[in-house]
Amino acid sequence: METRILSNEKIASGIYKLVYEWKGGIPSPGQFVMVDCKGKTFLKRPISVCSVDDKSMTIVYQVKGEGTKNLSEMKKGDTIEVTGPHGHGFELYEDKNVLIVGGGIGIPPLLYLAKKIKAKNSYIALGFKSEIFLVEEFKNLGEVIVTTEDGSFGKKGMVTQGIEDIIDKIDIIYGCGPKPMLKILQDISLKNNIPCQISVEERMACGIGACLVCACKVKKDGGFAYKRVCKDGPVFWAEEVEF
Amino acid sequence: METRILSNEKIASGIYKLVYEWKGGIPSPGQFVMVDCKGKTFLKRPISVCSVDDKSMTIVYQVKGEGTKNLSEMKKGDTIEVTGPHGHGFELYEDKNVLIVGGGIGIPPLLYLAKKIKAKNSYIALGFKSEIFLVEEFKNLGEVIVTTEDGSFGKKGMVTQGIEDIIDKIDIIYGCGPKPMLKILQDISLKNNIPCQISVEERMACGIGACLVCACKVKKDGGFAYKRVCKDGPVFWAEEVEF
Amino acid sequence: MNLQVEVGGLKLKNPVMTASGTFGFGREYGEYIDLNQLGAIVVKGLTVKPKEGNPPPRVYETPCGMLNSVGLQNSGVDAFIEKELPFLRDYDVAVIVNIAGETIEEFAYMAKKLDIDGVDGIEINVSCPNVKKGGMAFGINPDDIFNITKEVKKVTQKTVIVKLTPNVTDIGVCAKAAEDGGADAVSLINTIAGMAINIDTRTPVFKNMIAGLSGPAIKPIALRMVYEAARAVKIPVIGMGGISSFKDALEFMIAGAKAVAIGTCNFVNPNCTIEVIEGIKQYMVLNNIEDINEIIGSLKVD
Amino acid sequence: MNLQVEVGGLKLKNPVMTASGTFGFGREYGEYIDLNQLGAIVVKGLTVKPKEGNPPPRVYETPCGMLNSVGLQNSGVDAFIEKELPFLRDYDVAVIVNIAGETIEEFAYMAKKLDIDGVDGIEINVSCPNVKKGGMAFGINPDDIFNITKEVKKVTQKTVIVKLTPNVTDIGVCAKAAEDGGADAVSLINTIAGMAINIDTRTPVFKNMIAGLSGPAIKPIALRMVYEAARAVKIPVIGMGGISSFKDALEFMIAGAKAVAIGTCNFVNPNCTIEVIEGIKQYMVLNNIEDINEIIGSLKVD
Ligand SMILES: Cc1cc2nc3c(=O)[nH]c(=O)nc-3n(C[C@H](O)[C@H](O)[C@H](O)COP(=O)(O)OP(=O)(O)OC[C@H]3O[C@@H](n4cnc5c(N)ncnc54)[C@H](O)[C@@H]3O)c2cc1C
Ligand SMILES: Cc1cc2nc3c(=O)[nH]c(=O)nc-3n(C[C@H](O)[C@H](O)[C@H](O)COP(=O)(O)OP(=O)(O)OC[C@H]3O[C@@H](n4cnc5c(N)ncnc54)[C@H](O)[C@@H]3O)c2cc1C
Ligand SMILES: Cc1cc2nc3c(=O)[nH]c(=O)nc-3n(C[C@H](O)[C@H](O)[C@H](O)COP(=O)(O)O)c2cc1C
Ligand SMILES: Cc1cc2nc3c(=O)[nH]c(=O)nc-3n(C[C@H](O)[C@H](O)[C@H](O)COP(=O)(O)O)c2cc1C
Ligand code: FES
Ligand code: FES
Repeated sequence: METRILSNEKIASGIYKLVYEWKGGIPSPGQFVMVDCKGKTFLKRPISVCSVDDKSMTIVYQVKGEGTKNLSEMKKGDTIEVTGPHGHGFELYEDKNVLIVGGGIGIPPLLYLAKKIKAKNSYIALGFKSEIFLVEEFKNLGEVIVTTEDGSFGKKGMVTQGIEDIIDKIDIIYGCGPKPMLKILQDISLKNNIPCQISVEERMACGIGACLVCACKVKKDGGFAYKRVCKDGPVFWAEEVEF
Repeated sequence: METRILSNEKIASGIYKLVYEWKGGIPSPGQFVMVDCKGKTFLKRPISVCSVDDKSMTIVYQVKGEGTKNLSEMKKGDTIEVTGPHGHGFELYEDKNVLIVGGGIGIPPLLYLAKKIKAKNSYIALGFKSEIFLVEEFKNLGEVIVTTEDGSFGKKGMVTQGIEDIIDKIDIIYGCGPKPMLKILQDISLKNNIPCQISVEERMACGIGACLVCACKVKKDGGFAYKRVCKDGPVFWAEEVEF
Repeated sequence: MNLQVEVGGLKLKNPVMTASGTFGFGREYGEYIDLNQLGAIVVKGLTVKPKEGNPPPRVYETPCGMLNSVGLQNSGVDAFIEKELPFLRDYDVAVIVNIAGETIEEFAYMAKKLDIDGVDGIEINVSCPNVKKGGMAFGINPDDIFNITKEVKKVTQKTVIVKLTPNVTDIGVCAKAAEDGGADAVSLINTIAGMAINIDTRTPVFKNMIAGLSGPAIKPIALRMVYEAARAVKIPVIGMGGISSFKDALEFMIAGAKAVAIGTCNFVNPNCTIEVIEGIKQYMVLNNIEDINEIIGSLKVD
Repeated sequence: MNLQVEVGGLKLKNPVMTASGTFGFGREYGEYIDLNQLGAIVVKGLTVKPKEGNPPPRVYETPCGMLNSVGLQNSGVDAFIEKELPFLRDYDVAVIVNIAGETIEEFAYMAKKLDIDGVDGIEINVSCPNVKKGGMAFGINPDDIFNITKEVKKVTQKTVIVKLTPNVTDIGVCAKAAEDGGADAVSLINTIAGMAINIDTRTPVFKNMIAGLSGPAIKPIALRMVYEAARAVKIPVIGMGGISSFKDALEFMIAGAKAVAIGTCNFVNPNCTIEVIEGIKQYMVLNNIEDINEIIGSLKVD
């Protein structure tokens, strides 16, 4: 769907927040859109939904390569092609004590999750390398713990540190972030027998489940199988994912 | 050279006038620049210089395919990559009676020619399909005769009609436009034994004479040879060109 | 206006099909377009047993194209018949089943199994660059092409199409081998073997080293090969490789393709097939062409 | 930091060369860049007699690439020696002369004529897709490659490079034929045979029908072939095909290319060669690489 950009601003170094008109389907948390980044890019890029209202949708992205660089140069009023929402998002349960763990550019979809989930208590652990972003928006959505690797804001260390201290209070964990972080969440989940859903990343082509390029290795009948990140995921139960 | 767009406006249907900052070499009339039209285009596009001053350069172009379409969507403040001036332009002689004949999108380089040439008298024949452009700018540069194919402005017919009526007064002819027009100019030139320079078009790659893709067939020693439109031309003596 | 073409006995309502492996079994794109409007759906390559495919990464963007290393992941021919075919039967669209055996026997085995209602054609995939056994290893060898085609023809009544690999010196010889083996049509091109390297780790991007290049980047090559194949054989040729617009599709048809397939460009524009069909219709109106068959092979050569 | 590489006896100050036919005889790009900084200049393909080349159009833009049908326009080997070589001699850069004979004898004739001061290497072009005689017709035949190489080696002291065509099933076999014939190095890829059709006139865009595809579009294919060639032979491989940045160049070198050449991307960015050299230097600094030869063939395969 062709849509019009309402704003596109830098919110931290290399991190941008893009808002565009949205008349399409209402996503569930964890779903993503496919964005045509124009220029010399060929395939669309998957970006998670960070928030949505009845007129607009917001995504937050990090400049990584050509696609996201082109995206960062687009201006208010420009049109972009966006399809979605795609994928299988987080499964939400009411009235639970939830722990939401986000690392870096994995944080944006968790904002939408934190807003939508009807939790008893939400503990929100957000980890950054150094510079923080989106933290303000999480403020009223639960108990927020911020960690930075260099200690420039909040606690110094990795976002997964200290989780075990509060783990007894938690009914379910939600995570999105770099692979090593997801792996630690998986370990914590298995060790403490607490269900955990994680959003994983893989390069995509079609984004709708038809081409099978976005394979995520999952356990199956003693062996393994490849599931599609774009259709069966991006959110999987941590226990099934093989890292 | 990367340069900044100062303005880019439509001056007739499908015809645009683009002005950008210019600190590069000063072209001679008939020379062209190579423009990176961005988007999915790969090669640069050759466009003739329409005018230049100490700060800026103007080109006038028609939207034909993807490249010129992209160009038409660029806005003031955007940057574009332009190299040049390239090619061998018109040879100018002082104090002659010159006839300048332009057809359609072949007209822009002739504006620069008409401004630069120190003629005794200039007769300027401009032909269009229907809608006219740039005609005003020629007003003080000579005796202007406008022709449109559908008669919506000026005389009805082809721009080459009526040339034979004034041909006795002419010392040299300059032409730029579609191939059939150039062919007629060649005929007139040969028949009346009046020297004639024409600017021809061919698809280009390098634009500087290295790749040999922009071949123009010219007479040579009873046979023929291919010359490079980008380096030996785009302006050739009409008598040597083989259509 | 007639858009109908006949490909080796199989009547297609129009010449626009989907390319195997880029359209799943139709389900996903069915949410975006009306499958009934397609000339044919060619499903993902099937194997005798379920196949997990290659480890990720399986895709890499290249200039105007992509490399893929899916490695024929699929649930096997039985699961297809049981779970996917019933879904496809509900549509009024020709179904062509792409099969990828590791041996001649496997090809024949699958073809026989698929000689059933709801299947309209069999596409013999001897051109996948992403598997260790079978695939392209067969397709670069005219004798293998001939033998596999012959065995498959013995066990099926369906239209048999042989899908050729472009990774050969002479595509005409390969097309001829298929024709001699009894193929009703050939389709081409499958992906071109390509490669990518991560310069930071100095490792290949793909575990298999080689992957298959597709998309607009390869169109000029595909068009040339389709032209060469169409000149080499009398059976119909199905053209594909980088088609992204009706203009591309028409180039293939003018070069001699009786039908065309759209692969990678579905990913970029889910509506691509439909737009190609519409574009062809408009071209026919504009050029006063009553029957699409007038276009096929109409290239003027002096 | 050492950037010097040795290609079949020929020492290059760095591994970045220009690809034949894309850089004329150096004059034009000499106005944009300092030719002394290049590893080598490979000049436009020469023939025994002056050759007019093919009628226009000779170029067609394709997705991320272009088709060309120049057809070896050049003033002949004598004019080169007389008019172009003196110009090149004034630069401190290796000069490699690309020769395109229509017969074995013509190759040997030119190679002998060029066994003179100022010429550092001979590139045997058996891979041009744009000529009726010679060119690719030789290059798809290992025996022809072998024989031509052998005859050329007999008459010259210069480094002999055989330029291979990608339009073959097995590039390794072709590279091996060159090695067996005594070549000091092979270079690849030349352009890939492609085609384009004007759908309005239903005529081929090029009078020759087929033209040569080059540019970033073909890079994944070129890289794969360079890798395959480097594994097939012990002599150095010069890699090219779609290189547009130092990253591309490094991919080729990691895959096994001892040197690389930049062709089509000169058209888009006249400074491309210099930027590639600078980029390689920066990569070496960043990765603590003292000698560029450490990079060559350093692909880690498990
Ligand atoms: C479901 C999902 C949700 C996502 N949500 C977000 C989000 O909300 N915000 C966000 O910023 N990002 C998100 N991403 C990541 C985002 O899609 C990528 O960062 C983006 O596609 C990069 O595109 P690019 O063109 O900028 O970079 P590219 O140039 O495509 O790639 C960047 C780097 O990755 C390398 N690379 C490319 N292809 C491969 C490959 N196959 N294997 C290994 N390396 C490769 C490139 O060489 C380059 O170094 C999400 C991804 C997924 C799958
Ligand atoms: C020296 C010179 C000066 C010029 N000056 C001007 C100027 O001042 N103003 C101006 O408007 N234009 C000028 N042109 C023409 C201009 O360069 C072209 O119109 C432009 O390159 C078109 O680019 P595009 O991307 O818009 O269209 P493209 O998409 O590149 O092409 C437009 C049409 O041409 C067809 N085409 C593409 N390649 C070929 C080919 N090899 N053979 C046949 N058909 C082909 C396409 O299919 C398409 O239909 C000049 C050309 C030359 C050579
Ligand atoms: C992701 C992907 C998977 C593919 N899988 C198959 C397959 O299973 N069987 C097959 O014959 N071809 C397969 N192909 C090849 C396509 O059917 C087609 O021949 C090729 O991609 C060229 O067309 P295109 O450029 O339009 O994609 C696959 C291509 C892609 C991109
Ligand atoms: C316009 C043009 C002319 C060429 N002429 C020659 C030639 O004369 N001899 C030759 O061996 N290769 C010739 N080539 C092939 C290039 O040297 C190179 O092998 C090929 O273009 C692939 O590299 P690239 O993608 O970087 O251009 C030519 C290529 C182009 C684009
Ligand atoms: S991206 Fe195509 S199946 Fe996931
Ligand atoms: S465009 Fe390269 S020689 Fe003219």
